[in-house]
Amino acid sequence: MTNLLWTMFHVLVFPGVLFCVVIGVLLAGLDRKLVARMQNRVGPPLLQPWYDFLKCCGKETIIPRHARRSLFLAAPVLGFAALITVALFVPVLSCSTYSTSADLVVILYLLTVVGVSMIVGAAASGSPFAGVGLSREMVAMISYELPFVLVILAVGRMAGATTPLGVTFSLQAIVDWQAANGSMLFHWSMIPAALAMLFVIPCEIGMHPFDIAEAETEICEGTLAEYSGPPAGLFRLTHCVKMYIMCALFCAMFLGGISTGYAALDALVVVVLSVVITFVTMSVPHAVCARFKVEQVFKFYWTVVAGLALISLILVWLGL
Amino acid sequence: MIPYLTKALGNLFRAPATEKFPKGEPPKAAPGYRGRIIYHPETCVNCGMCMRVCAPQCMERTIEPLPNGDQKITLTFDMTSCTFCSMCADFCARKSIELSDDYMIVGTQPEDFLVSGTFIKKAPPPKMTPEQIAELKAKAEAAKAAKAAAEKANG
Amino acid sequence: MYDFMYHFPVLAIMVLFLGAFIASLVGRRNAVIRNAVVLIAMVTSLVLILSLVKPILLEGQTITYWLSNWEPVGDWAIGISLEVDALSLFFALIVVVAVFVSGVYSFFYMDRDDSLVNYYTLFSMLSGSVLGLVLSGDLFNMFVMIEIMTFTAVALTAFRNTYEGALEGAFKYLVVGSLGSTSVLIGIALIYSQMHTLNLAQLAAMLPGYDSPVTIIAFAFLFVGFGSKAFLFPFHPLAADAHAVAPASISLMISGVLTKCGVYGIIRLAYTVYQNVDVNVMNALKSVCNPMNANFVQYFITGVGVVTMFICVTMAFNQHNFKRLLAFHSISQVGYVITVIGLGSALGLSAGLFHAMNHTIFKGLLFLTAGAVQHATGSLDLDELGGLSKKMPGTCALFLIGAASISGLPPFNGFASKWMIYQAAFQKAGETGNFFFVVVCVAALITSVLTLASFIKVAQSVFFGQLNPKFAKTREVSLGMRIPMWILAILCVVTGLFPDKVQQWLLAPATSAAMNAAGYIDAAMGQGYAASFSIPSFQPQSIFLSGAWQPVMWLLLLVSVTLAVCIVALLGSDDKAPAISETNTDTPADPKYESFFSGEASVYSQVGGSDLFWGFKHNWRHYFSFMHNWHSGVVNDYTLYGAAAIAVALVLCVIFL
Amino acid sequence: MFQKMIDKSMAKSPWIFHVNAGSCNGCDIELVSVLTPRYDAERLGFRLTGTPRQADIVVVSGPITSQTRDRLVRTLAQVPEPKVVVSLGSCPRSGNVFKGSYCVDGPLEKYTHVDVSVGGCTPKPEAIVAALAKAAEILAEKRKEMRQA
Repeated sequence: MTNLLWTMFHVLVFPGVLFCVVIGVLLAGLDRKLVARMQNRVGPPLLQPWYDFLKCCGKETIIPRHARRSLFLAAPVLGFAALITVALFVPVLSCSTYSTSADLVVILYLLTVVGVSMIVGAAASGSPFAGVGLSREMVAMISYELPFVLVILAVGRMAGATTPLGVTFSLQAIVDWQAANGSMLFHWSMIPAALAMLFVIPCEIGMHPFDIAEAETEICEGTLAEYSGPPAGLFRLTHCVKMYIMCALFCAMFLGGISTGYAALDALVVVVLSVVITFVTMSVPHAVCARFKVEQVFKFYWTVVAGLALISLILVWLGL
Repeated sequence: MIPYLTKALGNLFRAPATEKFPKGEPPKAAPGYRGRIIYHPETCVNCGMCMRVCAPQCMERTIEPLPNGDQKITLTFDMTSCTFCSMCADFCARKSIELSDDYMIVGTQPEDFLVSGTFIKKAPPPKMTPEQIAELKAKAEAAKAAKAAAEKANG
Repeated sequence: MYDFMYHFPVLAIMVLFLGAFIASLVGRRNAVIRNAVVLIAMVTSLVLILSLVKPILLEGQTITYWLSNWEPVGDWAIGISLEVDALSLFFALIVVVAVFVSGVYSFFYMDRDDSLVNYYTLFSMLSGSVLGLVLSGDLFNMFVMIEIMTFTAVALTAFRNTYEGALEGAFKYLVVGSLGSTSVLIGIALIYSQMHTLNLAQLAAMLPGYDSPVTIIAFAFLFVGFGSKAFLFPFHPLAADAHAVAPASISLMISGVLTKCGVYGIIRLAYTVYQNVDVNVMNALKSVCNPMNANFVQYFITGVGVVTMFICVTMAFNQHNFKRLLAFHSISQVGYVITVIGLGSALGLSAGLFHAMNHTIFKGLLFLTAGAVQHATGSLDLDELGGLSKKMPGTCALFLIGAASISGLPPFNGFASKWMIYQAAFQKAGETGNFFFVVVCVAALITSVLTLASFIKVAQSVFFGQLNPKFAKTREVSLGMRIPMWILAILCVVTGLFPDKVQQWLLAPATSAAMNAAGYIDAAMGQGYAASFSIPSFQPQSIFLSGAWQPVMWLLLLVSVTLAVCIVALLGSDDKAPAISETNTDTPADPKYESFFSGEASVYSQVGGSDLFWGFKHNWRHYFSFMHNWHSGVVNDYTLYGAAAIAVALVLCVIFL
Repeated sequence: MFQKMIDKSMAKSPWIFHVNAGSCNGCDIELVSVLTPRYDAERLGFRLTGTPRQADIVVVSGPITSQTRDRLVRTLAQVPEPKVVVSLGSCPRSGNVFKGSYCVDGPLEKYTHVDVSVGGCTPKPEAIVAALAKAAEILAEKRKEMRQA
């Protein structure tokens, strides 16, 4: 019984729905505020993403004629739920809920499920703009997947070098290794991988310089072109929550092992780190860069970012 | 990219350049700004020049005859039709049209955008009969003669 | 204890051949009897093979059946034998399930074709020959079955010979397929000239210690031959040409079953007969009993697998034909299987077997959905189709399950097996410290993403987007066609959700059997025969996973989170602003429900087919144009590639082994 | 409670969709300048969307030429309720200098109910901000009406 209650607590409160949504909304709001300040503006209130979501909930949901009704409505819910389950698997510094039953590859694929749910929703809407949008979303996915995979392998080798198998994918093992040997980020051979991961984060989320799939000025919001009302709001919320989850994943992979001994304090540390990561990886490029072109994103990720990750992987492989 | 970056980061510690406007008074427009039309009906002579030069034809004139023979003339400027070119003001001989610096032309009803003025144009006096004209002529000639006589006397 | 089961393997094969014979006799008169005969034959073989699961897979027995009771005399096995260990039965299970599904589907799918008696005769023969191949204990019988298999498959490919390219595809398959068969035959001849026997068990005992360049050359020939049956690089263009024109049920057979025969042949060859794959436990003994360079064989097999999987997935990117695209993916997935088989670890082999099984399931499902689309619309052109999800919701759901499986999305079976594949490759890299296996792992992961992209393309081009007015009258296919697809779809989900059970009941026995050469030899030739040739006895290897994945738990969490979200949504639901869709479809279209197209009137505008993934294709344009030229479609070229493959394999084997 | 929160946030996050119905681009430029640092409409929650499906406020500029008429009507129909229509500049209400042209099918009132108008050719950004703020209030009221209806 208590077990069930704990599960419910995990799913609903921490690190599940409530925590993710609150932190995600705050991070997204902070990002918008910071971008505005960097552009010499005042910027929206901190809770603006939350207002946006609520506003969307109060609107009509129109299902277009060419849409496949069930998938059109199910896709956002499924994507959001899949994302929340990722949060359950990502360890928050030393405090983990279900991270022993998942590994980095699983997380990589669960994040893919989130992207795919958006793509399927867009496809189900039947709009030509959504068609272009999903095509771009997929290209973005291919782009960041290569560096992401290389980073995962580098981290897996680094943390697993001392184990009998020589490698590991297990998040828990990675966090434990960092607790014993210091955070990944402080091993110089991992710094290129960390940089690559910092580049992967905004593209995975679809933040401004890499938001080729939702380019509102070119292709009318792309994947979201036909979404209105609560489903659209849920997609926006998913976007916010993804910001937190990617930051938390970065913390687990590169800054893990720091432990204060108290779960609540650990969560707070992760939130603070997330704010820093959000600022560095999302707000600054957003404020400084114009949107990339599709083929530029692909080229950038498969050459520069993948190159960084590869340097790290080779260094780690050489035992440095 | 580096200059943008330094600028962006510098902006974080600078006060934003944003106006406070929706809270508080709207800022003043620049000198010479052509905003909402102000019409002075009291000086208007109803020459109609403004209507002739108005490209978007934003004025509407209604002429309403009054029982005493005067005319009630209403000139209405539709601010949602005006291009604020200031042509009417330039051509107005009596300077009874001017463009203010009030740019806040926002409203929900069509009436919010109308600027109108009314004045009463006096009816001209009635026509004179030939006798009256002859009398007046005689008066004038008499006056002329008196003048000439006076000059002679002085000279 | 299972005396009567001793006859089951041969009965399972014979019943299919008998079915072919009877169907051709009676089928011309009466279609119902013909179908009944084929159905009975398929169901009988299915039941017979399923009944062998308990003794062989669960209890680990091996059935050796000598035809006409010609048992080995004086340690020379001359008679024809069937030897069924867990590995054979694992593949036999794949075969019979696929045959059953394909057969049932054919009854409804082929309803518009004539001269069906030929179809069912050939189909039963094809099924029987494939089953015979995987159960055979004799190298020459394998060759005979390969020949029957190839020729029936060629005939079935050209069955709808009114289709454009049907005869061409079949002709290419015939010519280049013969090249592969010949290669197998040469290999067999070389082996026979040296060993004077072709019984697999006896060869397995004698070959590893026999140091001769002739057997090494034979290995090269056999590998290329079996590889050509699995359509490995550079034989993959054949599959594309054949699949695109074959009926969907036959595409299922070719991709789900025939390629598995190639995979089975390579596993048997490398693990049991030559034992030239480095199965870790035998490291110490390797120098004594195996002259071959185990590392080279591993690199070779893995390398071929990686090249196959990567080239085919990129080739699939540019396809306009639904089934051609599936064909390239089919080979790409077989590439995965071959890649991990080459790793030579227990985890790798189980991952490979798991993926082989999953590939049959999900690719079968996808081919059947393609067939359903073809049956309903008459077209397979990705640039032309679109929006079928409104007309064929059932098929669309099935396709999405299949697509999610092949792209490796959790919780479907494709993810479970690919996850094992990544681990196997990365662990191999970790153990050997060799960067090559890291590249393998990265290539596998990237191939998976590209697969996902391809299937997004198909989903968008065929099932989503806007309906081409041409296909406005399309109807959902009959229940008879959907039930076989649902069987496969349910298998996709079940094997994906319970990979540990699959591992325990199917993969672990099959993996052990593949690695247990001594057990295989002893079962046929009598106890102690393997030891007399100093074949090391089998020590079971435990599998370590370097990660963790519990699909059921994840699914429960997903469901609970979904429920939580739905409950919150319902609590805060607003009945004044419900999700509205158009109610009245008769009146002139209400613009509110039109797709937003910058205000333009609703016209047919489908983004699909070759319009997708521009940014990716643009960056790879030089590679794609090279590949486009390389896949010339000329049968002379393909034969040349095949011959070159044999030559390269020969040279490499002679240099390195 | 949830409904009240929605009601409150309605005015705080109005998203704008801009339709150019044959405008000379003057108003369009000024509308974009509303989002620049000096006027920064984003601090009031405004955001330009690319699709009418997510819009709350439709801003129409231009005199409704016969080419854009059908597209305008269709786009307006595709905006989910509650929605507010803002006419930007003099053109949509009257035709301005294009009045009486063979290719002008204005005014906007013929096709939809205009909630807020801004006069000016072109209006100053402050006027646009004021109009949008007013439109946001109207939006919240419409939402309440919709809920009570």
